[in-house]
Amino acid sequence: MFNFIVSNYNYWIYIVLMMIGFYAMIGKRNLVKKIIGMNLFQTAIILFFISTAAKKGGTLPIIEHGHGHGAHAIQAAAYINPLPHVLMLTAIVVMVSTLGVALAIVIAIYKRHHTLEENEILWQQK
Amino acid sequence: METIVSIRPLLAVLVTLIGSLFIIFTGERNRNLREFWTILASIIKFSIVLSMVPFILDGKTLEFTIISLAPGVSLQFRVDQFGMFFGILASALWIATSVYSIGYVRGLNEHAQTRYFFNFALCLSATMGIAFAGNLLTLFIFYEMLTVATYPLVAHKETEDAIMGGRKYLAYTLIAGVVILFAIIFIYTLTGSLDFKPGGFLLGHGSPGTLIFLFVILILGFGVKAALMPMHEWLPTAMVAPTPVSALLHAVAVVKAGVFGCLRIILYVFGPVLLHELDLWIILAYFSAFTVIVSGMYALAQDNLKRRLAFSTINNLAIIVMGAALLTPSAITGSIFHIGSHGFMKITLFFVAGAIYVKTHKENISELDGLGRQMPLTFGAFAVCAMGVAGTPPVCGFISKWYLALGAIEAKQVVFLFVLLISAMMDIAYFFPIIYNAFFKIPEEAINPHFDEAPMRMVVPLMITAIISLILGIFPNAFFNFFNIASMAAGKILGGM
Amino acid sequence: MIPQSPVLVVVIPLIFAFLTLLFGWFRRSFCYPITLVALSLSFFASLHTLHIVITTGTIHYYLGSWKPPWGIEYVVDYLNAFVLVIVSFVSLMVAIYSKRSVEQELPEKIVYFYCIFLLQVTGFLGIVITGDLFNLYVFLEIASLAGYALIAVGEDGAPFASFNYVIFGTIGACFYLLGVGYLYIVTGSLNIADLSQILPNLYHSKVVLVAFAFFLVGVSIKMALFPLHVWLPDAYTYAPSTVSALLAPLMTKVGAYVMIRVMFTVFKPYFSIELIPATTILGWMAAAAILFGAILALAQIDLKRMLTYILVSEVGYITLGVALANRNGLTGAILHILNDAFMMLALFLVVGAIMYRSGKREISQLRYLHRKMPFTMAVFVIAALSVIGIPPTCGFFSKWYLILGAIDANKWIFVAVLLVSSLLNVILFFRCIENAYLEPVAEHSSVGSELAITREESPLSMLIPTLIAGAGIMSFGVLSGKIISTIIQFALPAGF
Amino acid sequence: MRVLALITVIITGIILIYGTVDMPDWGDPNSPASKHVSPEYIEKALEATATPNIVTAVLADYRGYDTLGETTVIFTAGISCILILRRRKKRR
Repeated sequence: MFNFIVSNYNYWIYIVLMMIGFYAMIGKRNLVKKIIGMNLFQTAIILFFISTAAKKGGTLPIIEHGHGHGAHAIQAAAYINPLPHVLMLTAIVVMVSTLGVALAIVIAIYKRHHTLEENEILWQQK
Repeated sequence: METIVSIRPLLAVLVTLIGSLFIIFTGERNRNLREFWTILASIIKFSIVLSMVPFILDGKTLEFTIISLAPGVSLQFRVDQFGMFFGILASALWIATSVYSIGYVRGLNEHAQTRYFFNFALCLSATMGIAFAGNLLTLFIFYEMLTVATYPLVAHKETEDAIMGGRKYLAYTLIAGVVILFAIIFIYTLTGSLDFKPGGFLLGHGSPGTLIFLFVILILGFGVKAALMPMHEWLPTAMVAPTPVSALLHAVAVVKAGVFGCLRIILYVFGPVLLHELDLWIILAYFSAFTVIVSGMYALAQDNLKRRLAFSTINNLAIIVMGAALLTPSAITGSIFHIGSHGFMKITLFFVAGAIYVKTHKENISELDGLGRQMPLTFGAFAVCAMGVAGTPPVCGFISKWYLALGAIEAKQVVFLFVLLISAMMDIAYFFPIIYNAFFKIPEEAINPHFDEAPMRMVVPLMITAIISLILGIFPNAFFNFFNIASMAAGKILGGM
Repeated sequence: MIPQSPVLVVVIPLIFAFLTLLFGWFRRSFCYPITLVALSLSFFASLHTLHIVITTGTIHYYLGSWKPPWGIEYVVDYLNAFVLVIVSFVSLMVAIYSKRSVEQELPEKIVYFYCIFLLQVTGFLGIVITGDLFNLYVFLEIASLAGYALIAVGEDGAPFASFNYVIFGTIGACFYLLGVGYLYIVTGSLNIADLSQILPNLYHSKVVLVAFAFFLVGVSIKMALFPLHVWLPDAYTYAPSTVSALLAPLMTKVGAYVMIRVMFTVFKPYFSIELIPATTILGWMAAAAILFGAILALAQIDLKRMLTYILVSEVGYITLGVALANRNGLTGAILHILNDAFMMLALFLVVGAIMYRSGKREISQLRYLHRKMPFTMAVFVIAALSVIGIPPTCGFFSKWYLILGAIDANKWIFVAVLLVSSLLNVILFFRCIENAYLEPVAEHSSVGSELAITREESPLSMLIPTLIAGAGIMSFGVLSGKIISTIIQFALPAGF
Repeated sequence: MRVLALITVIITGIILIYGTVDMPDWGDPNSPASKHVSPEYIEKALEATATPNIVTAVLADYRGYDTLGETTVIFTAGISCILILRRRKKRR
């Protein structure tokens, strides 16, 4: 059991992070806090993906002496998994974009309602 | 049995559909042209229907498949004797109703006339589709179309009452529609087919419990439009509609579509064999006999002429269903023929009610004293048809009731003979005073004693339908072997026994 | 030669989105025709794709010629070809419609609006066509981001509604991504076809189970399945009318498509139906969606808001069909993707036209509209009848198959729900129709007054798409047998 | 509302932890993710794309279409911001 907990510690970290973010998204009343939560949430997912790429004893997926050394057998186990990194590069961009749009919307909300508290906006809408 | 592929049933349906488009695009700008389309469409439709009669009399069936809707079910028209009978009735009466409608709406300067004629044409298309439908799904499609197309007519006056009447109508009929839809889908899952077959196609499918359940909900479903008690409530409420609409509702399209549906279910889906096996026929017969008696009593209590006629309709529809439920050759013949004879007689009665309203703005029976002298033609027609409904010879109601009575004896159920007699007596009880008062009672307030009829556009159609009722009573086959078609249909259904 | 139309379907709107911006810089009026050209081309490409699928079978298009599962592939079978055609056609209709409405509602933002509009469509098409789970996520985000922006530019409440959508949408997308990650960690693959090969050996793994759950929740948020629909009514009510007309028919349908893919292609029906009670839970949620959507719609006085709740209810129909998980149920679900796309298109176009002409949209303010806008209202009636399920409109036939499916599955309660919802819809729509068509008695006393109300039909650019949508509703009803026998019966996922 | 949010969060967390039980250990070189698709990238990427950085190779070549999508996302975001924040020049 202890071994299980230790050997999977990466998952625990991402789950905790994600839950903090998730709670902020749905539990907080301030719109910017929600956005911060959203960011945490997405970052946690990125952490998760990246951690799946790890291999004990693996190094960065950049082939050493790649050029000019002719063909030599490349051991897959020697390099960590490149695919999650690729995916997360994309996901980071998506995250930034979402953040940007969300902030733009928040500005638009502020222009109209002059507040960023959900309660007050709902009250104004009535 | 020979089947001929022919596009005529489709044309019969389409001609009014296209006509309705002409009507709506002509609109208020040119009323005469708009009415011309109505009349033209009705005449073309009638001739198309008539052109199919010789085939039907040869015992052939006309068929036209438009498109397949689901495996084993197509949008399909199949004209058999029973459908033909209903088709002739509806298309013939539409001509009369159209002419009469023109007189009525112009006489009262009604609003939204274009919508009125548009929906009228749609209704007739739907009715024709019901008559010629080759399977349950096609029938249901047109049945629902009819519901929707009739709604604006019922709510036509747009008063509180009319809107409520419309709502009630929709509520009853659409709930029924949902129930029918469920039953149809259920049957489809049982058999994989929905095609009507004389003598029924459900034999050998499903457990008795399931079949009884299906029969009950189908009869309840179609029974709503056929105004079987206790699902009749909408019909008297719908009397707020303009009189030609009531005439259409009662004599031609809506309630007859309900009865037609019931008969299709009884005779072409379940069939005599199955109904005997499950002992459902006798239950249905008692159920409708109950309606016959109770609606007669209701009718006696009404003062509004149209409401009294409405209950009389409920009464007669129940008689039709009862006849079909007896499942003997004479009973079925009488039942089918009564669809027609009641159609001609009841439409006359409603026309009369409308003519009185247009002329004098009177709706209640107690106000009609002495009017017979002012409007002798109108009341003459009323007298003929009222007696006919009661079953007096030589009007056509006699023929159908005679066969129904014969059928009751054939089925060895004398109870129903008495039911018929009682209902006839009640008919006399609620119609005779009207006739008597109109002609012989001296009104309290002075009334124009001179001949002063409603517009000719209204009187002529009602005279014609009254005369047809008379002729059919003397020569049941006078028009297009009307009676033969009914008896052939009955023969074919029982031939499958 | 490899047919290029699958990729063109997606890439054409994408490229034209850039072009819109470029040409819009010089002249604003270029944007509208460019959008039309883009979407027409895309529509023809999708038709061509469908044609190829029908004649030669499933298309596998390797992007960059990298073989899957290493590269990304487009897999077009009957199901996505069908949805592609729907998406591209509906968006073309909305684009035609948009001209006047956008000029009125967003006069100074036309260039950017059309750019985002095209990107939105690109997103939808990309989601539908791809054969790779992560690629699907990327396009899902394109569609979502564009959607957030388009909704945010609506009326006063729009930014806040859009913000809620951002939060919910992000949760949905992240859950989806998490599902992808969980599947990736136990399989190592992102390709749908590859995954469906590998997964059956792992069906008892808890990871796979959790992944499936997250997929479903994520997609349910995106398609607004009750009770995760809370973001939808506000967002679609406040959005500009063109945007509601684009998003309402398509976003939910694309979500439904993804749901079918995940449940029955990525995972085998065996997993989704027998191993876990997914279809049962989904079925109950769908039934709740159908009923509560309709009931909540009853409480609305705003026509557009009422329609959004009806949309929630319609999503329930599709989900119910999926949840019934038998041949008839799925046929109904896929048919309803088509039918509902057109019904919602028609309804939202009509509401947009009414708002464009009169600025009114409360149900009680519809009076005289049948005289002012006879054609628009005729389409409204047709669409209403279709939602109710009156034959021969197309809504009837999807209901027919759904009820058949429910009977096949012996789920009598669902049969009852489907039937009752018809009746609820009757109340909903006849309330509007009464208001629009029937007038209080005092006001029609004389014939002269009928002419006093002048006809104010919506402009042709709005009327034509509306009429086409109405015609579609009628003709798909009659042609439903044909559509099923030529396309849908092959579009059913393997195993049905 | 907060309680509801907390409950949702906790349930989600529990589900996630439940799923984690069957996951391969961290850094396990024999995990399926390291065995199925990715080895091919590591072994063949240099040969096929002449790029020593495999992440770049996959990003820009094998899964280049994703990257197109990625740039589209950011393009969308940019235009979205303009669309949302653009001032109304004249009030209607």
